[in-house]
Amino acid sequence: EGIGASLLTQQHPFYIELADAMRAEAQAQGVPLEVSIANQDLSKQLADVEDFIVKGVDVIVISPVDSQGVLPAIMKAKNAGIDVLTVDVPAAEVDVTSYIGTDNYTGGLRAGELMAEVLGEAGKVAIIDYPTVQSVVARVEGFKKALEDYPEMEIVAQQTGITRAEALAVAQNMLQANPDITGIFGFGDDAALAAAVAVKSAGLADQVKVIGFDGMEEARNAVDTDPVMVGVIQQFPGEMGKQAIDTAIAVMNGEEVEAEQPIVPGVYTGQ
Amino acid sequence: MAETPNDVVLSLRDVSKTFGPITAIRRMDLDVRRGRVHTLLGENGAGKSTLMKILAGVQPATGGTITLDGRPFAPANPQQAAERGLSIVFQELSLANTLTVAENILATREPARFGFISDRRLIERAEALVRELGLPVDVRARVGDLSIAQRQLVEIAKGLSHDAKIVILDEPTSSLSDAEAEILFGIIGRLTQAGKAVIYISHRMEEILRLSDDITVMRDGEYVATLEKDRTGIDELIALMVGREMTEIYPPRLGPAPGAGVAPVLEVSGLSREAEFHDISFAVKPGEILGFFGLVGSGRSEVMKALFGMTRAEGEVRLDGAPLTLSGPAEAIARGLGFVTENRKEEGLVLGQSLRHNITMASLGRVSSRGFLRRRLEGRQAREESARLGVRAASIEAAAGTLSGGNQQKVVLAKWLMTRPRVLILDEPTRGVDVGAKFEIYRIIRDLAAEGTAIVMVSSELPEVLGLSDRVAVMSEGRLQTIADRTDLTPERVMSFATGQTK
Amino acid sequence: MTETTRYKADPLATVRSMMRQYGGIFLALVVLCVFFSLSNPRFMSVANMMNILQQVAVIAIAAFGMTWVILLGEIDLSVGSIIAVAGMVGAQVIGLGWGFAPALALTLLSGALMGALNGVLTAKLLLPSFIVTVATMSIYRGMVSLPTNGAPAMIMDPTWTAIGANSLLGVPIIIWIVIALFLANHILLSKTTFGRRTYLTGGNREAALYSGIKVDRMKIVIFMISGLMASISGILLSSRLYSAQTNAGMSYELDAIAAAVLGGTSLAGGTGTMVGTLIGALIIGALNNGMNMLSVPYFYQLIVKGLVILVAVWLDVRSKRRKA
Amino acid sequence: MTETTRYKADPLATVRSMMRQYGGIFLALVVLCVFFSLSNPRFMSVANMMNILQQVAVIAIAAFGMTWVILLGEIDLSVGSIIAVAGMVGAQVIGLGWGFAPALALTLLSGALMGALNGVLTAKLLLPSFIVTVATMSIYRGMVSLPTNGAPAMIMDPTWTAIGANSLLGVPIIIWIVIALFLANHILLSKTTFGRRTYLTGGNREAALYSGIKVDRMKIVIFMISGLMASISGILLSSRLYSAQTNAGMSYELDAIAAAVLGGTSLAGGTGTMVGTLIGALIIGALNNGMNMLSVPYFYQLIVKGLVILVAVWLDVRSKRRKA
Ligand SMILES: Nc1ncnc2c1ncn2[C@@H]1O[C@H](COP(=O)(O)OP(=O)(O)OP(=O)(O)O)[C@@H](O)[C@H]1O
Ligand SMILES: Nc1ncnc2c1ncn2[C@@H]1O[C@H](COP(=O)(O)OP(=O)(O)OP(=O)(O)O)[C@@H](O)[C@H]1O
Ligand SMILES: [Mg+2]
Ligand SMILES: [Mg+2]
Repeated sequence: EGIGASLLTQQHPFYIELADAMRAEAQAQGVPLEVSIANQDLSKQLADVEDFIVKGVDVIVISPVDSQGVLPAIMKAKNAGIDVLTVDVPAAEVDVTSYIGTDNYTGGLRAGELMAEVLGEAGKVAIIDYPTVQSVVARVEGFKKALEDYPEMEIVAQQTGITRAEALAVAQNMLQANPDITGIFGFGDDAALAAAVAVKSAGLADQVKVIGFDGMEEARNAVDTDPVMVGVIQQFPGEMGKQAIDTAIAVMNGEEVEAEQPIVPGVYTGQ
Repeated sequence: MAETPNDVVLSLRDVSKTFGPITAIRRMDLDVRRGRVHTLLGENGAGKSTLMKILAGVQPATGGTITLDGRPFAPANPQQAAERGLSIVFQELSLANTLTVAENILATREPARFGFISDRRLIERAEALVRELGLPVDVRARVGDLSIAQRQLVEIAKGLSHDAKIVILDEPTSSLSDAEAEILFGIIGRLTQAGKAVIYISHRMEEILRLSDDITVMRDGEYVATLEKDRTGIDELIALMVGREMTEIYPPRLGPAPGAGVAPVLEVSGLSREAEFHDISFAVKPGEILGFFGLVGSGRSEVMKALFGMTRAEGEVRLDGAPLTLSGPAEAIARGLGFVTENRKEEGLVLGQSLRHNITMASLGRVSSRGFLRRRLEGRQAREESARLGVRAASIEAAAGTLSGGNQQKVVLAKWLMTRPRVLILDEPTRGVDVGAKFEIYRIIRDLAAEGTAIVMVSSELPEVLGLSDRVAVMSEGRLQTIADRTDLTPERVMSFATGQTK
Repeated sequence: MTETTRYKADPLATVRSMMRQYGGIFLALVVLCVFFSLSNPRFMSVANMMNILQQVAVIAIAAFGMTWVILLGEIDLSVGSIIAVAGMVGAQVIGLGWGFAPALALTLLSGALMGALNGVLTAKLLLPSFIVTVATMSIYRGMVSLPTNGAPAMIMDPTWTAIGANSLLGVPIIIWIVIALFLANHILLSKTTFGRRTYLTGGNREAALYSGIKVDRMKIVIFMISGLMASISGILLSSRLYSAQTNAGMSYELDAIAAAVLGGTSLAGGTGTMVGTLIGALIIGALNNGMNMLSVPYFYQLIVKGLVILVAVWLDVRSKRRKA
Repeated sequence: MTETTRYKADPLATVRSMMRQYGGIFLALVVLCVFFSLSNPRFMSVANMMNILQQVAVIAIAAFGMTWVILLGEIDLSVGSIIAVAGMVGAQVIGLGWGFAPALALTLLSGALMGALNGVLTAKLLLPSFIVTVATMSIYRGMVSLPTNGAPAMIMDPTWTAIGANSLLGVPIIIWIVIALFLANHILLSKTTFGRRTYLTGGNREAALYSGIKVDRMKIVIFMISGLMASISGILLSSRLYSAQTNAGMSYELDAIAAAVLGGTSLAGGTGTMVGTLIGALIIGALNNGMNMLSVPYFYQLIVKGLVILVAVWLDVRSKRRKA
């Protein structure tokens, strides 16, 4: 009876937009949808999926807490004869009916290229990361890969700042330790927005450019109004959510679907 | 002395004990013989308990030699002491309230096979032991549900459960009524008849003179003298102990008792609390000392707690003719009531904090203005109160917990005197206090009465009640049996009221 | 109260005294289950009961260990981090190709060692266990990430993953393990001299010292038990997830403490039972599962969970006070 | 020990007794600062000192409130959640267009109310504060997300954001606020009868009751102070971030407790000072900042932080024991 969705978190605008889009599309199509929030805890995600199985849903949509660790949840669902779709984060080591998600590596590459462009292909760059999340690791890898083409560009610091408050402290401290930083790449909007605050409070607004990733409304507004925020890699969670529900309905109707449905992120540099 | 030297089972030479800079015991000698009761006598803080803890393996001595049965004895822990045939009943209760009596008595010696306890045999063994000792306690009961007196009996049973050659009893009767104490004295008699040695510590002179064979007096951690009971008397012992002559224990009344025309300051009528006490009515006049006697558990403390507002109760209490709502100690104190509680460690003192904090804690309003403490004023007042009571301490900044028992008791008194109460309730004001300090406390009570304070004194020591009170109230099983002038009462009459034989 | 029941032989009296003892909290569990069953008939299905037990296993086992620690009047906040380290140790040893048995042994050993460190710091350096385990919570959590630099580690060993996935006689292996550990802890606590000494030490440390109990050694052993239980939780969690996650078990210590306290274990030490802790864990499990079944949104789940903890503890405190 | 120093008038004696009292922990702070300065000369710059103070402000203020609670022998684990709720209340009231002053007032009120609830449940229902605040931690955290369904809320009010961004006489406003709150709490604790009653109640609840102290009311007021301080922390955090985050302040309660305990506040109640807590908070701040300056990877930071807490508390316990 319907679709069960287990989402990574509900404390991030990206996932809120994703969930809202899924709910809207499900309602438009008249299909029951239940959403559980794993709150970044893999065993909660597994429990959520187990509870969906007991409830007897037809399709489960998962945005995995972790690409690898989600394996048993997917196996359980498949063993119970339920089709699984993944959104945003792919599952490793196991085939799912379809994966719908942003190409994070490409997004990282674009962020790197944008950084090189705004800094005139030379400068010292800092990264705020979140190393336990695979999609973030891919973004950072892409970003570094892009910078490899520019010998004048150097990465001088890389620190972890998961919440906005942590990212703010980390950015302040990196700027304090390396006052010649000219660019900061934040793994997400929170990290980038916090970095922009740190840059301004350190009085370095003329010197440092910040690039983010996610491209939610707050960050896009910042790019429009704040000269420090030069750009943001934009994901499209609304599109992703709609596509996930449409795919799930197609699966329920026995139609064939594409195994991978990548959504290429955009680059937003202001109006 | 006709006994042969092998009569001596335990012998201490030159034993000393220091805690950092503090010397608790210096060069102590002691010979304990089998089949005899050897009493240790000394003021509060003389070092008696510390010496016993050394023997029991709780603390190591810092100097000197101890021999037990002719062999050196230096127990590293209580188990080693027990293995060598020494057992102890501690002064401070050392029971786990959450466990049953049986579990406490046989703690760490439960009948067990491969580490698995047989609860049936545990109960049987504990029951047998309690029956043999003749103690009135249910071994299945949880210790936390027992009264203080019963807990003390459990502590005794625990100490006696080892088959020991030497039994140490450190103030075992401080919470016992006479009836229960009698049971203990019977046990001690049987122990000595069986050839065991008993080391006994108490501040109650009557029982010391009755029980002891030998008496060793200690002062300031030092050996003073060892006397045979038959060749000494109470006056000599007290003189040795406190270092001066004391002829009269109960100081005389300083003026006439208040006459019939004086209006009472505190009037209690029909005070009741379910299952604890019923229909209690009495009144006290300014300058009068009303003694409250009863056996342990007769409900006296509960009455006092209720009229202080600590527990809810029915009935009427009037102070200066105006009713007291019994809403809590704050109201009682504001209206001029003071309450020296029975258990100074739990209800009286903040042990970790200074004398100054403790002395001013019930009258902070008097040493502050607009909520801000006036620390000079506070220090001065605390020093005054402390001096008035003769508290012996390094300074008023010393932590209350570092004082000896008698001095701690005086600090509690100082706290309540500082509130300038018009009615002062004293619950067992001299429990565990040495004779010298007792006398001082009695003197203070007399002084207060002379200044016009009404005193209600709860005590389980009959001589104390009869020696100090103007009138005596006797309680039994939660009911007031009589209130009579001191002059109309004899010890026998009071006891017969207290045991419910006379109604 | 707690202890008296141990001496009854008559089974009916035992049931009655169980009800008396766990009345408040037992009632809370029953009310919850009835409510959820009425709301969703699938809640009471055998399959869902097994679900609940499996989901609650990790918390329950950690809570068994926590019960020992709390009985002593101490606390262990490092449990969640030990869960994560244990999974990572297992994954790394398996990754070396040493096979299941050495991985299992080394994982359990690592848990006992981490517990022992907590115990030694508490007992020997006389630091408060709250602050010791806040510190080791951070230290152990940092250590988890060292081998993989924060990434999760896959576990490919078939025996390891079978623990979380397979069944025996129709009942998932995890549930057998919970039952076995419950019985082991229950018997050790209520029937042996070691258990009795734990109650005594938690009830009155002085008394325990005077009775010749080596309180220091006791403390170290009990923190080791807590570490060991946490490492077993870590094994179950990693086997259920086929991987060791660096953020595994985050804040599970609070759930474990809540389970023990819900079950009547007093944070002051000296009072508590394994049966109570199991009931406490089941309440938490039933609550999480039931609210998922009712599709309660996540934020409301947090609110309801907090409210249920409050009500359950209040019922328990009230029923105990009435008896006293 | 703690109290004696307050009555010395001679300033030199005050300094000496300060050193005696906070010796262990003060030493730890000095050693840390020297080490970081040697590793990176920029550490000791005025700009960086201000950085540290700003970063530590949120924890320090929450820790001031926590110190009161711990002095009473209680604990408040809901502080992190209150921080988040406060930010969200502010953001919502501003969102209604009511302006800065009402937003500020309602935010502080919400903090005091959440604290009062903790206090009432602890004092009146006689539930252990650990479990009460574990429950309200969950409840308040759930409540944060209700208005925005989990999303952060932007704060556009220029006065609100100025708190976190602007300076006064060259010193950031946040630092002025920390100093003012430190002084207020310090004076209230050490100079007033209310502070004295707190020490006495924490030292022996029973004796305090018999001496006419209204312990219940005291407890409620103190939990309100903790809630109020947490809500001020929430205001600073949200103003620094220009937004209210639903996961703001997560696990800050542990940092606040660590700061208080590092500063010599005993979890048993009755001992501790605001000066100590401030030093404790500065240690945590200097540590985080210094390790970022040295580019210590995140996982190693966790390990080092745990180790420093252990060593600092150990130094403190040792120096206190030597004096005793
Ligand atoms: N652990 C300790 N640290 C410091 N001083 C101590 C310690 N234990 C005892 N003392 C001190 O040693 C002295 C002797 O104390 P002890 O308890 O032996 O006296 P006591 O003779 O048993 O007194 P009482 O009749 O009041 O029981 C006292 O001054 C006491 O303050
Ligand atoms: N038979 C008994 N069994 C258990 N507890 C008892 C018994 N009798 C009295 N108590 C306990 O003793 C207390 C009442 O005695 P209370 O302390 O008021 O008497 P008291 O006359 O002041 O004696 P005490 O000298 O012990 O203070 C109550 O707390 C009650 O629980
Ligand atoms: Mg003594
Ligand atoms: Mg009494």
